[in-house]
Amino acid sequence: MIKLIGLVPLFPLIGFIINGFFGKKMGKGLSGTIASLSIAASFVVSLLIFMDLQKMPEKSVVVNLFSWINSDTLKIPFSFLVDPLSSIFLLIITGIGFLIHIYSIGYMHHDEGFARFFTYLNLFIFFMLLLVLGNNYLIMFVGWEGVGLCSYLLIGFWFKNTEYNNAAKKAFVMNRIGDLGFLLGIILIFFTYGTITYGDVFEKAHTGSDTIMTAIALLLFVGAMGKSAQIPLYTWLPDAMAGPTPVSALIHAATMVTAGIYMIVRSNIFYSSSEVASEVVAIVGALTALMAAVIGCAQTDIKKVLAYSTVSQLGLMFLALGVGAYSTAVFHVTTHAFFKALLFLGAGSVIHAMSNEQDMRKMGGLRKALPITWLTMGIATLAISGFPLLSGFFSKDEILAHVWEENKILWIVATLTSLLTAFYMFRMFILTFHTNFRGTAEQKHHLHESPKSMTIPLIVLAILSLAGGLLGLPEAFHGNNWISGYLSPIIAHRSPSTLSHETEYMLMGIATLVFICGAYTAYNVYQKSKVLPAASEKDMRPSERFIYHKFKVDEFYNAVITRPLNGISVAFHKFVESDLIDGLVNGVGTMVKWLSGVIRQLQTGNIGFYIFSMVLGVVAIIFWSVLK
Amino acid sequence: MLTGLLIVIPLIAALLTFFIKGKAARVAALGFSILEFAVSVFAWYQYKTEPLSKQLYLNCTWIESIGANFSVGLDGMSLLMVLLTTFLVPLIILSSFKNEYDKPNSFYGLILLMQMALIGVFTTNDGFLFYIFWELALIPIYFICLVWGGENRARITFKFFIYTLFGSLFMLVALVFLYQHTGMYTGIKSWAINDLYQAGRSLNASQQGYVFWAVFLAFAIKMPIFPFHTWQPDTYVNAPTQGTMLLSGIMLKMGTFGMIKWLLPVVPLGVANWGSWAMLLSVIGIIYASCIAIVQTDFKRLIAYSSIAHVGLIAAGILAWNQQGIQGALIQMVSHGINVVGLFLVADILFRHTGTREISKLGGIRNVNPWFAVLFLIILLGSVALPLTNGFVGEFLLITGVYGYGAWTAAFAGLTVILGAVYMLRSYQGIMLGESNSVTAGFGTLAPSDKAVLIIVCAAIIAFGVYPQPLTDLAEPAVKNILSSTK
Amino acid sequence: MKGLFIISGLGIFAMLAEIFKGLGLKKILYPVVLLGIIAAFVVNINYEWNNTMSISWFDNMIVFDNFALAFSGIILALAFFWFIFANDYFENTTNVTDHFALVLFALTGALMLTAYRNMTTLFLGIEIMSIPLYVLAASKKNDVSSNEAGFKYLILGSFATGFLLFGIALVYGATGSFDIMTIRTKISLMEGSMPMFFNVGVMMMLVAMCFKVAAAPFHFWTPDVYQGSPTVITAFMSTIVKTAAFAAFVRLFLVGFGNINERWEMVMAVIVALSLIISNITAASQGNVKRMLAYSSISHAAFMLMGILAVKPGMSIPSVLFYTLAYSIGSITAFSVLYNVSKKGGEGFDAFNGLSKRNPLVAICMTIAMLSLAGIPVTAGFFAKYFIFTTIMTTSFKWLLVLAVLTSAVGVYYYFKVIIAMYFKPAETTEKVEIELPVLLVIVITALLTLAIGFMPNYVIDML
Amino acid sequence: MTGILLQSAIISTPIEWYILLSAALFTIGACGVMFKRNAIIIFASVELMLNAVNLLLVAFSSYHSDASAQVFVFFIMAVAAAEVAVGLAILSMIYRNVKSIDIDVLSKLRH
Repeated sequence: MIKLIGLVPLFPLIGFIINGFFGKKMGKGLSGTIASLSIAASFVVSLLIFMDLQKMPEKSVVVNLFSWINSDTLKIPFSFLVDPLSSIFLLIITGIGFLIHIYSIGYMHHDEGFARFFTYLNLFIFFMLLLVLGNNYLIMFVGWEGVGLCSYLLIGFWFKNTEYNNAAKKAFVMNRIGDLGFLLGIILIFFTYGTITYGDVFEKAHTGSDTIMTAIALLLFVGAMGKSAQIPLYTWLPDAMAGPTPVSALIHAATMVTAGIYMIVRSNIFYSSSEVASEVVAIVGALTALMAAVIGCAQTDIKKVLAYSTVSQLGLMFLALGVGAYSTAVFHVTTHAFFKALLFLGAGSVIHAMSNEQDMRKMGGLRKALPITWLTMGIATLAISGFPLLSGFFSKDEILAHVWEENKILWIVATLTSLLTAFYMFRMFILTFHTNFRGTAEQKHHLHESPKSMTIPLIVLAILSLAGGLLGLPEAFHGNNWISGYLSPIIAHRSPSTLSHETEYMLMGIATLVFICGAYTAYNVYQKSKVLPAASEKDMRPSERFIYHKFKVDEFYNAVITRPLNGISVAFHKFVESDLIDGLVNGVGTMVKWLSGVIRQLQTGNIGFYIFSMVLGVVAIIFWSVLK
Repeated sequence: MLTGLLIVIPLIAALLTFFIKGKAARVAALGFSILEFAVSVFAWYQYKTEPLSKQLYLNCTWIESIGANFSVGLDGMSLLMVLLTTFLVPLIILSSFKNEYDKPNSFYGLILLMQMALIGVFTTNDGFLFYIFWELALIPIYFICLVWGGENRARITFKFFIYTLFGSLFMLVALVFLYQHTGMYTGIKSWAINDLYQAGRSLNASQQGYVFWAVFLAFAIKMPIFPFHTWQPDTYVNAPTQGTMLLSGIMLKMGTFGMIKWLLPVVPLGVANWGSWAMLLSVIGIIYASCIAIVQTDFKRLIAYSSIAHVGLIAAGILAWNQQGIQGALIQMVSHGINVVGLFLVADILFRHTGTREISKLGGIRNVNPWFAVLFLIILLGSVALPLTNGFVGEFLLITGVYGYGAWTAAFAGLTVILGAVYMLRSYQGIMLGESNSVTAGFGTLAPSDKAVLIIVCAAIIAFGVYPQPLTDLAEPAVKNILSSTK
Repeated sequence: MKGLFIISGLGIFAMLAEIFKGLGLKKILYPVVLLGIIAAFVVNINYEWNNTMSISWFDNMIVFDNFALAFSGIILALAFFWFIFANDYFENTTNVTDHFALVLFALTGALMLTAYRNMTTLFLGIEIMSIPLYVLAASKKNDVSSNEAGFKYLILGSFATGFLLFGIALVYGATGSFDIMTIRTKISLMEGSMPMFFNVGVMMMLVAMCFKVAAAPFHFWTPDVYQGSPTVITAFMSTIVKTAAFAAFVRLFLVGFGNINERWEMVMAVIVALSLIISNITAASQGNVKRMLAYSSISHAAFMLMGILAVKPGMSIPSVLFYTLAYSIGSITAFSVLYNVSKKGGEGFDAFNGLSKRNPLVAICMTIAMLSLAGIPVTAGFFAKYFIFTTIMTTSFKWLLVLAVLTSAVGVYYYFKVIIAMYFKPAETTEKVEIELPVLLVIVITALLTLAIGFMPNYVIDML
Repeated sequence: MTGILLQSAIISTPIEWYILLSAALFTIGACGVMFKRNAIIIFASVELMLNAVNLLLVAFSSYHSDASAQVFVFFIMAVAAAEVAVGLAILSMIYRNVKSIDIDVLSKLRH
């Protein structure tokens, strides 16, 4: 079965091709079915492979397809690697991908670009699978850039809207900044180890000097920063909410943005060998987590809140990676995929019901109209906020435990983030589903629960969010932490937890306390006191406005990078190019012409002058020859 | 013999085409160029089965007294370039089917003549013949631009002509200088490439430096490399689309190809002493041209600048002088040729359908013609080197090669990855996305010939991106050969 | 030598034809002249080439060795083309026979210049060639420009002759002989003990020869005379006369003063540099094609002088010979097109406007000629320049090469002005440019020759 | 007797003197061509230059005891005559057209 791994990405590719060429003619039903079926097929194959893998002793299989790029010693085959890490990601991608495909059939039903949507979605799954399946860094890079492209296409899905297009472009370009780092990292790996195939590289990893390993780790991390929206390359992700909501759920929450985590877990040997790199990853992660959480507290757009929440959670994952808790990060990726996808899909359901209204200030009291959505989203909110025994609780707690072990300051930051998370999640939940309805009458009239194709995925995901924690049940709970054991073959240096169970219980207690504080504050403010976020910017306090404007980071980038780049370009174009360089080139021509005008004046037409100049020449020559 | 045939067919075809009146000329030209392509594919087959086959080489005495021979041959590298040429010329001819050109027989005859000269440049193993073909290629394109070009064509094409000629004259002087140093042991002077290599390497460092700069100047102007590029955007914009395609798709490869075959192996000391300066110019050119491309308003001009950036990277890869760099350069030369032909055709289609190439005036064409948008997007992705498009294979190898030269150089050269995305996406958004306006609402459908060319180009982009093996098979051993000969 | 006899005989025949009007010889004069030239050419090639028996005439004053035969072959071939394209010049003038006679005598002088081996015959050759030309230049009697051209040519020419003679006298004084070979041996015998005035003599002869081939700063007459003279005569001057003058120059300096080259090469190098710069740069702003061609002829003269400068007879002579051939053929094409175009449109660049539409064939031929003059492959002009380059590359004057390259680029500018006019500028009239068949043939054949020599220079080189 | 005396006087005079004399004559002639504006006088000046050469040739002829230079002188004289004839013919033509023989009038062809 494992030899048929090629089928996994092949199905979505086929779906993509069919939908791409014939989607429009087939009609919506068929097109959506084909797209979903192709992912379902992938999921089934992935599941079978996953099960096969469990039976295998070595837990890693390489499947060679064909040789791709050859240049002397640089040999890059197009080959796939199935091992615990990729198999988990396979399941997440195809599983959640499938649910979201189903959901989209309902969500996108009225859109004229229905077939196009599924074309892109299938292509995305294809690239995402390449990303996690590749047996060397370049195949990962193929998927890496491929998902970037799909992200670009899907963010700008409604291409008539200029702002959406700008958001798409921004996402692509910011990702490319990271990609350059990634690419240079790959090249450095090649020059250091003479190969970029995972197995060979990791085997030889320690033959490289510390500096080089740090450099590799940091360069790869630059790539991860772009893709997984970390400081300073995170600003594209909130803007990416311009895309249809299922896209936000699939790409910008559950799968693509976790590619950075995948990459670092894959290359964990470089990070565990490099103190510096690990610290950088941890600090960047912690800062991102905190900053995004703060911003999330002041947003009014439901999707923006979720977006910042995603950034913040990704930050937590990087924090985990930074402290060497690689399998924990994957655990959190998994649970996060469940509840964040659910949150986005729920938000999509709300938006769907509200006739595309995304502003929470105009929602409220939707519980009655959307009971299933209310329930499932409630579960997700609890999960992400760290309600005890839900999936998020376990994964986040494991992260906090590892951080506690490594660095107390970072632990404080992480806990603070958890507090804020609970606050803004409940803020969102209350503003959306509770209190009174604040929309227009027309919207109220239209309110309806979403169709089955949308609610079923919500329910499935809700179950997963509830039970996801079982994957990594900690020892303190007499679990065996399956995920950590499963991933152990690919983790180079495992530092088994030295924490006593008492400390763990204490940390869990603190986490629960933090959850209660956050949730209660939100309840107090928004439910009890019925405080509403300021209706317009003018009403905000300066600090609030500053946070609302995301610390003005976009403006800052604009002033520091975009505008100077534009300025330089204009200067190059207007002055250097046309005046200086071309001016010089043309100047030569002009000078020749001018000289020509001058020299031709010598030709006076006067015989006397001709004779005179001849004589002058003769005299000069004779003098010269005599003197010589 | 086959190589000789490859040169003779376009020549005869050109002469015949001159005498065919009216629209039949373009059909005939297309037929001839496809025949030429078939022959080149056969040559490829021959090469695969027997790389040193006599069929691929032709050597007749030409000017005995100066030791110049009509010596042509196909090794992997030349074959790659020849295939590129023979592949693109039919596309270029086909792309012109919607343009009504005055005196079509001359137009197509000149294109075929140009093809002959280009194939000559790529196949010759004789320094003198190389120079002849090099110059010969200039004349048809000059007339194509002069007679069928845009508004300011007289001044602009003239600048182009005199600028490139100026460079090649220096190359001629350098070649003559090398020639005078051949035959140290035999006493017989010769233009054969190996003798020139030997002569060049026997020179002292300062002499090699002079030769390096003189020849580099010629190539740098042709490609063009910053700061010798100012003729290029104007010429590209003003030339008829087919002329631009020839210029950017094939002709600029003369410069990069020349660097690989006729410059770097000849004067290794010169390269060692001065190569870093040339590298500096190439890398500056990448960033500089990309920046300018960002603020272009005319789409054709934007492509022109992007071409400078791409070619800068190719030159940098060549100057890095390692396996990955040169191989990447060769592959990228092919990819760039294919992509840029597609891009210029897009520009031409835009102009034909809307009457303008101003990005700000266009927009929303995707609403009107989604297939065109898709094809354009694929070409664009090839151009920004997205993996699984042909552009990526070359660009990855190039950056790897440059990295072998210097990590920071590679980092700066790699900025093209980012800047390329910036200007390309900006133009795509401006042209294709958004609401359609009065200019673009009546865009209509594509002509079959245009559609055919775009589809072939897109197919090639994806095919070579997914499976670049055919290109690699040709390039890899050739590059190894040339590298081992200089070590 | 027999060729020389035939040509001078033709000249006398032309004069007689005027005298014996009754015989109607006038009518057959033109074909007779053409046949005569062919005969002379054939005699040259067939009977005298590589023939060591009868090369020396008049006590070594005239020697038809292969060098002379090659140059006179070129001259005769050019004369043949020239006569065909100049046909209507003869038809439209009074005293046809006189014109024939003058041209034929000038041709005689030119042939003498290729074959002299004595200062006397050098002087006589120059004068026999020049004096008829003075008259021909001024032959448009009512045209002041033509008068002025003839007069300027005469005054400046005789002034230069003065220098030539003074130089000859001084050289004679130092060596005691007019014979080139004797002078050569004397020089090598007495090297170091030559009186100072010998040097002065050589320099004066150099100046005079530079005047004849129109090199700066002795070139001033050229543009004015070329412009003022009737176009066909200008063509004669810039092709046949130039070739003959260079033949004389080469023999004098490579044979006569060849082993004292260090005394004159620096001066010549400076002259070459000046000529290159002045001619090319001045030509760039000319509005009159004929005048432009005059400047171009100066720059070509500079190139040929570079060939002489190398002083390696094995390389110099073929390269100069090839250059004269390539240049003259190109010029014949250019002048015949110019002559026919200027009949209606004048001599400015705009006369060529839209020629590609008004007569595409001629436009293509003119393009080839311009490309050849600009030295672009694959034309004869390229190889001409190439041979000069390789020749000069072996000397210490490599800097001249750089200058030559730079000025060549400028040169392209003005040649291409013609091409741009033909292919780019719209014509005022759509009227076809009608050209008589024989003239058209000359244009096409010379253009084809330019290409043929460009493709197969080996045939010409091997012949030399 | 006087002939012999003359002969010895010619021989006894150093050759440099002859050279200087002819050079002076030649220079005078050249200056005449350079500075005079009247065409006839210019012709006369050219004649003077040629005659300076004649003088020099004859002197060298005597010095080298070689008659060939004297033959050369005859050629020069003949050619000079021809040149002047042609010159005067052209001049008369010019006079007919512009009514002047001032060479400054003849500067229509320039630049």
